[in-house]
Amino acid sequence: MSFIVDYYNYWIVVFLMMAGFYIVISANNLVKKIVGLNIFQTSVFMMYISIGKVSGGSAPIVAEGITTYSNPLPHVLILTAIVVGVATTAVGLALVVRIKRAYGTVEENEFEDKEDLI
Amino acid sequence: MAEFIDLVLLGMLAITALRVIFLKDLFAVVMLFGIYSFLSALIFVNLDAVDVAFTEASVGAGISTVLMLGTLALTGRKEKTSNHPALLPLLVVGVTGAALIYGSLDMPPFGDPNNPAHQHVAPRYIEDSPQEIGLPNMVTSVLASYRAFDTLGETAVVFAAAIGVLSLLGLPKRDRQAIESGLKSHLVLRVVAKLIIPLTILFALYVQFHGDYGPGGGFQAGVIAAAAIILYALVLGLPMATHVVQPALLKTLAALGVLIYAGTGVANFFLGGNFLDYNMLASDPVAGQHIGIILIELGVGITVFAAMLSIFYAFAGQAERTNIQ
Amino acid sequence: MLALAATSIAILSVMALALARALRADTVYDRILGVNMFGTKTALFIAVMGFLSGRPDFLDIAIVYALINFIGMVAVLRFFEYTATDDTQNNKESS
Amino acid sequence: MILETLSTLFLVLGAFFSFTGVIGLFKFPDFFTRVHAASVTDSIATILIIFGLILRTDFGLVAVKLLFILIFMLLTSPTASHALAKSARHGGLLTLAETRAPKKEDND
Amino acid sequence: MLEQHFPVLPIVLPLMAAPICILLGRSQLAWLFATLISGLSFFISVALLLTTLDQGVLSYALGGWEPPWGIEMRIDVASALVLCVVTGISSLVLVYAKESIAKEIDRSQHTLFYAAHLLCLTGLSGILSTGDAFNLFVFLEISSLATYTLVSLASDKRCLTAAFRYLVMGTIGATFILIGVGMMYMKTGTLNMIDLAARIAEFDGNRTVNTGLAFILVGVSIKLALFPLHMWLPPAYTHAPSAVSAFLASTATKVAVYVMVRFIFTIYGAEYVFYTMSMDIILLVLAIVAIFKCSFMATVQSNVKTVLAFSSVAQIGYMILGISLVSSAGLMAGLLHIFNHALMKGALFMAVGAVFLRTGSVDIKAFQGLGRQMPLTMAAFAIAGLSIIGVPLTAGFVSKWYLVTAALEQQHWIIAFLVLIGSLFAIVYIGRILEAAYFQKPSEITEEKDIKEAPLLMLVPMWILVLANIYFGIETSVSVSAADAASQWLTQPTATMGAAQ
Repeated sequence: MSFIVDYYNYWIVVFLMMAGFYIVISANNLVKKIVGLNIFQTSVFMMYISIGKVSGGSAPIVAEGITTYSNPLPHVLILTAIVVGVATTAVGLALVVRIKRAYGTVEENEFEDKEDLI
Repeated sequence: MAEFIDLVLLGMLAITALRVIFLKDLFAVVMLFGIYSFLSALIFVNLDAVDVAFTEASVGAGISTVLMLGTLALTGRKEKTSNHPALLPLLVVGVTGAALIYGSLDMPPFGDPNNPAHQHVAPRYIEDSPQEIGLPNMVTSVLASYRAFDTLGETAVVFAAAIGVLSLLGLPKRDRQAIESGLKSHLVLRVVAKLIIPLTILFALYVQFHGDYGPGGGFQAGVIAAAAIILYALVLGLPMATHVVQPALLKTLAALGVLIYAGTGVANFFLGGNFLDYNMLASDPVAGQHIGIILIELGVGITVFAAMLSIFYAFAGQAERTNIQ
Repeated sequence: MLALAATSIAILSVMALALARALRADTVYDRILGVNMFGTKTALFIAVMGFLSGRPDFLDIAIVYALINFIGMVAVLRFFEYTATDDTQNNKESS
Repeated sequence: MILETLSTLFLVLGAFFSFTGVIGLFKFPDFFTRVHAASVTDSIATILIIFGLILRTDFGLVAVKLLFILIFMLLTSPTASHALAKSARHGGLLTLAETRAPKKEDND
Repeated sequence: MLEQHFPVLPIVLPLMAAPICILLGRSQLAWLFATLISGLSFFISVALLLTTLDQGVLSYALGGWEPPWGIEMRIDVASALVLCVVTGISSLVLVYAKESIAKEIDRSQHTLFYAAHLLCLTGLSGILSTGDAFNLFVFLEISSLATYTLVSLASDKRCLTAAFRYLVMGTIGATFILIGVGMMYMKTGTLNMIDLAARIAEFDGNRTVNTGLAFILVGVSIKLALFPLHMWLPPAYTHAPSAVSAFLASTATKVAVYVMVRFIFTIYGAEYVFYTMSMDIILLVLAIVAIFKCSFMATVQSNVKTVLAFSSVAQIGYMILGISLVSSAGLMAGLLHIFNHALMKGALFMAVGAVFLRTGSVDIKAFQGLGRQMPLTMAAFAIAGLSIIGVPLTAGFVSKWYLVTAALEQQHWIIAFLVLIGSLFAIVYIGRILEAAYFQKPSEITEEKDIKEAPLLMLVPMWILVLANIYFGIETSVSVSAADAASQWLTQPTATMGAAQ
C-alpha cells in the first residue's frame, strides 16, 4: 500500500507522458502533433516538479514562520524548459503555416510525394 | 490535503489527455490543451512551484493557445481520419511507458524529505541564498545567479525562436492609416478590453520588479506585457496594434535584451570577476548581486516581450493577409 | 480552516463538472462556456488554495489565470469571426 | 471571531452558488439559458468567495490583490459571457423557443 | 587578461554577435561581422586545445559559484578538439556562405541566416564546453532551434516538411534526454557531470539510473541519427541550403556523438554502460547495420545531396563502431573520425553547393561533364570523395586504419572485414558521381548553359578543407595525438578526473 502512496504521482505522470507521446507519433494532422508534443513536454515538467516536492514543505520563498521549503532547483530547471517548449512550439506552428501554404494540406497522408512524409 | 488535491487534478489531466487523443475537431483539441496547461499549472502551485505555475499559465495556456488558434485559422479545423495503422505507435508508446514504469520502481518516494535531491545541492540554495544573494525568492536567486547561464541560454532560445518565426512568416508592415478592425461588433468587449489593457501593463511592471520577493520575474513580466498588446490586437485589429508597438522596433528590442543580459556578464570580466559574477558590480557583494539580477531580469523581460509579440505579429500578419485575398 | 478546505473541495468539484462539460458538449459554444467557467473557477481555486496552505501572497497567479482566461476567450471569439464564413454550418459537432 | 464566521458564511454561500451555476450548465435546455446560468452565478460566487477571503486577511497587500482580482473578474467574466452569447447568436444558434417553433419533431 | 575567460568565450562571442547581426541590418556587414566572430572563436578554441593538451582540463565557474552549486564550463582535450572542428568549419562555411546564399536565400533573410548560424554555433560550443547535464540540454535546444530555422530557409518547399520532421524528432530526442537527466537528478541530487559521475558509481544496477541512461542514449541517438532513428537526417540535409548542409553535416551530428561519448565515458563510466548494461553489443550491431543499410541507400539515390546525407549516416556508424569497441584505441578511432569526417563532408557539401550555384540542380545528371566545366570544384569533390572511401594519403584512410587496427587489436576479425566492405560501397556511390563528372557527356541540364567555375569565395574554403584532408592524411601526428590524448583522458577512471580539478 505504501508503495502506491509513494509512486502514484509518478505513474500518472508517466501515463500523461505516454498519452502525449502517442499523439505525437500517431496523429495525422501536424497541428495535433504539436499539441501532442506540448502535452508530452508538460508532463515531463510535472515529473521534475514532483521530484522537488517536500511533504509539508512550502513554496521556496522566504517567509516568517516557515521552516521547510520545497526544493527550488527543479523549479528553475523547468522554468527554462517551459521557455524552450514554447519556443519549439512557435517555430513548429510557423512551419505548419508555411507547409499549408506550400502543399495546401497539413494532413500527413495527403502529401503526394512519399519523400515529403513526416 | 495537498496529496488529495494533487490526485484529483492528475485525474482530470488524465481524462483531458485521453479526450485529446480521440477528438477530431482540432479547435476542441486546442481548447482542451489550454485546459491541460491550466491544470498542470494548478498542479505546480499545489507542489509549491509557484514561479513555474506562473510561467506555465501565461505561456502554455496563453501564448501557445493563441498561436495554435492562429494556426488553425489558417489550416482548417478538422483532422482527417488517418488510414495508416496505429499499431506501431502503440507499440513504441507501450515500450517507452513500460521502461518508465520500470525505472520508477527504484525512484525515491514522492515528497520524502530524505530524498537525495533534497540532500545534496539544494540545501545550499535554501539555507544560504537569502544571505548570499539577499533575496527572499530562492527561485529567482538560483535562476538569476547560481544558474544564470541556463537563463542566458533560455533567453537565447527565445531569441532563436523569434528569428525562426520571422524567417518563416515575416513581420507585417506597419499600416499608414490605423483602421480599427478585429471584433467590430462586440462593443462591450472593446470597452472592457481598453480598461483591462492598462491594468495588465501595470501588472506586468509589478511582476517584473516584484519577482525578487514573490513569484514572477523578467520572463513572466515579458509574457504578460506581450499578452496585453496581443489582447489589443485581437480586439482592435492588428493594424491598430502595429501602430502602438511597431514591428521594426520589436526586432531591435529583442536583440537589445540579449545584449543587456550578456553585456552584464561580460562587464564582470573587466571588474575582475568571472562571466556573470555580479559580486563585483558594487562594493558590497550582496548589493552587486542585486544590481546584476535587476539588470539581467530586465534583459530577459525585454527580449521575451519583444520575441513573443513579434511571433504573434507574424502569425496574425499571415491571417490578415489571407483574409484580404 | 475547515471552511476553506470545504470551499476548495467544492470549487474543485465544480471545476470537474465544468471540465466534463468541456469534454462532452453538444455545440462548440457549450464547450467554450465550459472552458470559460473552468478558467474562472480555477482562478478562485488558486486564491482559496493560497489561504489553505498559509501562503496567501501568491495571488498573483490567480490574477494571471483570470487574465489569460480572458485573453483566451477573446482569441476564441476572434477565431470564430475569422472562420465565420465556412463555419456557420458546422456548429453541431460530431464528437 | 465574528469576521471568521462571516467569512465562513460567505465562502459556503459562494460554493453553493458555484454549484448551482454548474448544474445549470448541464440541466438548462438551450445554450442561452446555460450562458445565463453560468455567468450570473459566476459573478455572485466570485464576489462572495473573494469577500470571504478578504475577511481572513489582515487587510494589507493581500487584500488589495484580492480586490484587484475581484475587479478584474467582474470586468472580464460577464464580458466574455456576453461576447460569447452574441457570437453564438451571430453564428446561427437558436434559442429553445425558436428551435421548437418551426420543427416540432426535433426534440433537441 | 582575457585568457582566463577563454573557456566561456566561444559561447559568449557568437551569442552576442547574433543580436548584433540583427541590429546591423545589412547583409554584407552581418556577413563580415559573423565571419570575424566565428574566426575569433576558432582561434580561441585552438588556444584552448593547446592549453588542454598541456594541462589536461580547464574548469571555469560561471558567476563565480563553485560547482556543483553553480554551472561549470569544463573543457578537456576531447571537447577542445571537437570545439576546434566546429568553430573552424563554421568560419569556413561563413566565408563560403556569402556567395552561396545569395542565390539560395531571399535577400531580406540574409541577416536572419547569419544570426541563426551564430546561434547554432553558440549552442554547439555550449554543448561541448559545459560540465552541467541540464545546461547541456539548454544548449542542445538553442542549436536545434537554430538548425530548424536554417534548414527551412531554403527556397525548395520540401525543406519545410524536412524541417518539420526534424523538429518533431529532435524535440522528442531532447525530451528523452530531459527525462533521463531528471532520473539522474532524482537519484543523486546534482547536475554537475563530475559530481554525477562520482555519485552514480554508488548505484550499481539501480533501475531508475539504468532507465535514465537508456532514455539519454535513445535521445542522443535521435540527435546523432543513429540507425533506426535517422529518418530525419536525409531529407533535412538534402533540402537545406547548401551552406547549411555543409555546416550541419560536418558539425551537428558530430557534437551529438560527443554528447554520447560524454555521457557514456564521463558520467556513467564505460565499465557500467558496457559491462553491466551490455550497451556495446546494441551499439555495435546498430552501427554495422547503419554502415551497410545507409551505404547501400547512398548508392541508389539520384540526388547527390541525398547520397552524401546517407553517407553521413553511414559514417556516423563508423564513429559509433569505434566507441562500441570498448577500448581506448577504438574510442580514439571514433574521435579521429569525427575530426576527419568533418573535413571531408564539409568539402563535399561545399562542392555540391558550388555545382548547385552554377547549374541550379544537384541531380546526378547535373554533374555530367562537369569535370571539364568546373575543374577546380570537381577536383575538390574527387579528393574529398577519395577521402570518404579511405584511399591512402587522405584523412579518411587514417581514421579507417585506426578503426581496423582497433578492431584487430581485440581479435574482431569480422568487424575489421566489415569496415573494409563498407568502404566498397563508398567506392560505388562516390564513383558513380565521379564517373558522371569525368567520363560522361553533359546532360540536358548543363549542356546549353555556359557553366563557369565557382566564385573564389566558395573555392577558397572548399580547398582549405581539401588540403586539410591531404595534410591530415600525410602528417597524422597532430590529429592522432590530439585524439589519442582525448581518448586516454576519457577512458581513465573518473575518480582521477575529479582529482585533476
